[in-house]
Amino acid sequence: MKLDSMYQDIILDHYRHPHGKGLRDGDAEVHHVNPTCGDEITLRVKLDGEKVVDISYESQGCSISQASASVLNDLVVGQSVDEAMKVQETFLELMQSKGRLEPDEAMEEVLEDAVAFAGVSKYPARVKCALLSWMAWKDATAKALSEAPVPNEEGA
Amino acid sequence: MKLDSMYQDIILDHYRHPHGKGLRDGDAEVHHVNPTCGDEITLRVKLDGEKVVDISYESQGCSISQASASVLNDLVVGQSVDEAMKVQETFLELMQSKGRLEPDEAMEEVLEDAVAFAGVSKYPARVKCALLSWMAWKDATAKALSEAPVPNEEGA
Amino acid sequence: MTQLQGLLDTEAIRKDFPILDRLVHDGKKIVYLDNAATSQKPRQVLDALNEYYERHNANVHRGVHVLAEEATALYEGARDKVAAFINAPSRDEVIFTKNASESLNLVANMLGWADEPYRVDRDTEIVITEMEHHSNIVPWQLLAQRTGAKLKWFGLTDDGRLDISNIDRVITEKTKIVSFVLVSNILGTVNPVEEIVRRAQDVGALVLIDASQAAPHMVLDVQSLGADFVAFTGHKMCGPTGIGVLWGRQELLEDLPPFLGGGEMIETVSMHSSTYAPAPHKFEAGTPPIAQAVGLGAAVDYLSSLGMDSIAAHEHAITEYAVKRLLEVPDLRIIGPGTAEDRGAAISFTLGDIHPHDVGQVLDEQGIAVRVGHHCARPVCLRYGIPATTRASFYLYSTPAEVDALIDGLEHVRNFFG
Amino acid sequence: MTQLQGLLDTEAIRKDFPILDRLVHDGKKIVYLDNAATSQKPRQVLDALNEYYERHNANVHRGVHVLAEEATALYEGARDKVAAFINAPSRDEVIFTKNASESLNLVANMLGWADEPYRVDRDTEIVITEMEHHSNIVPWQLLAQRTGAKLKWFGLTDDGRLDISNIDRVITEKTKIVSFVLVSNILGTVNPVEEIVRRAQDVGALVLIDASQAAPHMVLDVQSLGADFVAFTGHKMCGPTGIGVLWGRQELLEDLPPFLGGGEMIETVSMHSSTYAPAPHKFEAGTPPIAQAVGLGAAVDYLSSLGMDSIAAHEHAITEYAVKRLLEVPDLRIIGPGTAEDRGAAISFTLGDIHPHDVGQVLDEQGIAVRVGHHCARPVCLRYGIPATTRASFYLYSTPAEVDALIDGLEHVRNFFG
Ligand SMILES: Cc1ncc(COP(=O)(O)O)c(C=O)c1O
Ligand SMILES: Cc1ncc(COP(=O)(O)O)c(C=O)c1O
Repeated sequence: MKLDSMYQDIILDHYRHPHGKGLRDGDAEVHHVNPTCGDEITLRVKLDGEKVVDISYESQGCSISQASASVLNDLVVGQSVDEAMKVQETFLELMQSKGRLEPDEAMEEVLEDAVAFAGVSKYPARVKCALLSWMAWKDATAKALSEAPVPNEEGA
Repeated sequence: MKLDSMYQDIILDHYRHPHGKGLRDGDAEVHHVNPTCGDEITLRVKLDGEKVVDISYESQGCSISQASASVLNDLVVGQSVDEAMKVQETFLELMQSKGRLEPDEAMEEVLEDAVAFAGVSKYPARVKCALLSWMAWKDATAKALSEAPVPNEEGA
Repeated sequence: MTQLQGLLDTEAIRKDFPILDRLVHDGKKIVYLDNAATSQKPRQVLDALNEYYERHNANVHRGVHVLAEEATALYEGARDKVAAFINAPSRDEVIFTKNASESLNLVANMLGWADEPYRVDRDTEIVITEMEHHSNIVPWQLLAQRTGAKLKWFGLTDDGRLDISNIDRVITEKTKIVSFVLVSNILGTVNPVEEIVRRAQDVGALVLIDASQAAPHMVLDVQSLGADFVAFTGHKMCGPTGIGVLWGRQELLEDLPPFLGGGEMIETVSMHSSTYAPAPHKFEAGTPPIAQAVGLGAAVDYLSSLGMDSIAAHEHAITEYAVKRLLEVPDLRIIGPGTAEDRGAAISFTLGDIHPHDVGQVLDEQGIAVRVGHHCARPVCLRYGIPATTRASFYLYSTPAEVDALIDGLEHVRNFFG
Repeated sequence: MTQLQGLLDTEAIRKDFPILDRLVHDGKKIVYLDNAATSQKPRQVLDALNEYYERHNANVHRGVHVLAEEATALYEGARDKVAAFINAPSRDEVIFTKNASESLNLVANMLGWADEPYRVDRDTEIVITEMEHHSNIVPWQLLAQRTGAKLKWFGLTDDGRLDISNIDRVITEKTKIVSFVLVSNILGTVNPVEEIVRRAQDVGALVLIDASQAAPHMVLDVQSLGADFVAFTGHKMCGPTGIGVLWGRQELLEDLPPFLGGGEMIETVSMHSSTYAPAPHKFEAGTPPIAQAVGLGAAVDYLSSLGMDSIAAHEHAITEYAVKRLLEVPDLRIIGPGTAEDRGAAISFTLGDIHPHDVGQVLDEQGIAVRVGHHCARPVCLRYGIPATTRASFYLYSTPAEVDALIDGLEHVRNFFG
């Protein structure tokens, strides 16, 4: 069934057991929505110099957008900002491929679990769901890099 | 030729030699335009009690609108306002007939030369041309009846 | 499949709609249950469009040649048809717009620029409801921001009805306009027009009714509604996209200022000043949606030939059946009235904690087209504490078998995410 | 009939346009010379409309089912096509409206509600020209009335060109917006864009170009024009009625406020406030003209397949021939440039003192469709002291034989009223 290419087990697992969900202390916070469907995410990043030490989030949305935030947390926390940006770009490339891109080994190495989203790229209406958290992360990171750190109280 | 039913000789005669054209002293003045084509008329009526003693006008427009103003002047000047309104209504009825009304004797008696416009009623775009002066006259008359007479200077 | 009373002859009707034979996802016949978003178009409407373009196309008004006269007669003839369809006292009260959203914005803008007594400005109030479509919220928010007027609204009861218990406090002497939806596109609720109109009239406020979800489905009689303006949209009632209607009372259309300026809406123009044509032309700037009006005229003919009462009866039967069957699905919660009384044929629901996007996706795979999301009525989702709903909506060609397909599909959804 | 250089293969092209075989007035084949009012539609465009309605019709965006995805892809695909057609730097700069008039009003309204530095209000100036279509006059008159801004304009020379000798006095530091027509629909004049844009940029004014009579006939490259906004309309360029375009520079579209509020144009809505989607959606409230955009996309494909340069060359040849032959007609006076240089394919004229309505009527009787009146450009008629003109306007399917038919027809008119 074609559906299985979108709803891979890996995706359903992340959806049912999201990694890193919840809001914790961070250097910058953003709120993104997908006007198409109303999915929403509040996301914070915590950096330590060049390193992404935490991505925390509160979100509401479909399995795809939930799973994708969980995978984001998995892949990016612990990386340097530069490495993480490369992961983000690769994920973006995969999602914009309209199902025409067969992830190669190099891509699999970068994206790990996230290659499971290849099937989603065939469904234009869902691509935005998959990208919501990634776009929010990129935005929050840019903010964190340009701003003074958020004091703890504000993060509460 | 079908055109001849619109451009009857009587109409072309009135067009080439309009009766009563020019602005003279009046009790009320109106300015009407046909937004469809830009035809314009400035028209004054002079009443003496219940009697229409003059219809004077300055106008710009096609043969149909020019001829119809001339015929209006012919038919209505000298009549009582009541009689004149009846002529106007009959003309309106003819023009709105979409070419489906064959003027009978009674109508011919009321409309005289104006029955020549029967052919125009087949051309929706031209009906407004034919009615322009008649609508202006009706409007001016209503104004004259409801207003104090226009002093001579204003009429100049 | 069940034997329901009052159904239309859908077997014959469905032959008029080519798209209903469309196969999707490896040969499944489409089950189109997204009619509140847009309806499908019968052959008769497509024929009218083709006939217009292939034989009569010209710009309207201002032309003396055959095509221009024919196009004008067709365009103005469509206005006559729409006027008759809504029982308008005069054809000149029917304004063609591009969609219901433009119709609603048109009224908001007219009132913002109007003279007294209609002018909305500081110290005046605008009243809407919490179940409005965004197209009947945002124009009023913009007007309120730009004029300083205050925006107020009626809330909702837990079972998806308008809460008008506080009507005398919501609609007051300061209210200039009350704008509300006749049939909600998300809840399906049919609202109590009479009571609201009466109160508005008592305080001298104008009333605008958003009939976008009513015109396609029931008899719409603007005179018996008693409102001042009624807006609706062509594409939901078997007509083409790109055409909407605003009906307004003649005196108001005469008194109120124009909105868009341009060709067709003028009487005379000089560089220094312009005067405007009488309504409806005053509100139709530029080349109108000519073919689309002609198509809407054909749609209105089509609907009338079936009879709006019969259409309403058909949909009522389908809705009653659908509500009953949906309530049998475990974990399914209807958002909106839980019966078929005073409700239209759009039914929103949630299914456990499966997100509507996922519900819609799995239904789609089975060829069943529903809409998911906030349906341009996000305040309703906020009100009921849900992110979104799945909405199935029916029309004159919907069948009990399609309801059954939906129920089976939902079973499959539950298994998939179970 | 004459042998002209640079003509298209009209014999083949005319087969694409079913209406050109239409017989009128007892079997006369129509000679359609009213293309500046609206163009005819090729089979390819009608096929695209039918295909859309018969196979893919659904409301766009917000849908996860097959039809909604297909309709969205087709609608957004049309945006890509239009963006490529006008060489827009980004597809998101292409806004679909209902016609050029809405596009022009949209800009006027955005500027009226904008923040600094764009805001038009008291103490600022708006610049247009005396040869504008009413749709590019009235919106600015309304804006001037409503904001207190001053409306100024360029006058015309005796031979139908823009008089920009006083450009430094007309466009000043107070000017916020300069809006002018690229090709006049009444005079046929092609205006000098570069000089006006340069002066506007010098004083920091925005530039809006009305390309309604340019887009159908020549290469339209928004980047080389250098303007901030470009407006045009679908029905004059082989597309359906009910669709127009506004192109605008991305930064501006981001900064400027929305116009119509409603579904599709929002990001998030609560009863208390709303935020807006990014352009182009911010300016597309409500269900868009979906089928019409798809049709316009097909029209753009059709035009591109012929080549805009080839179309321009064809029309230039026809126009040159028509000007030459018209000037041979006794008592005929061309209103507008008397040569084919820097002019489009619309030619206005007067014929002695025979009123244009009468000219048009007698031509119609011979199957020749021209437009008569002030062509929504009454100030031009006032400027040249004439009540109206007769206008013949050509397009890609026009032939020299049709020019000859017009000349014969005018001879007949002269005899009839002689
Ligand atoms: C130069 C020009 N501008 C604007 C318009 C208005 O276009 P529309 O009527 O499609 O809004 C037209 C056509 O009528 C035109 O010729
Ligand atoms: C209740 C209601 N009002 C207004 C609208 C807006 O209609 P349109 O999108 O055609 O402008 C819709 C449809 O989306 C609706 O359901």
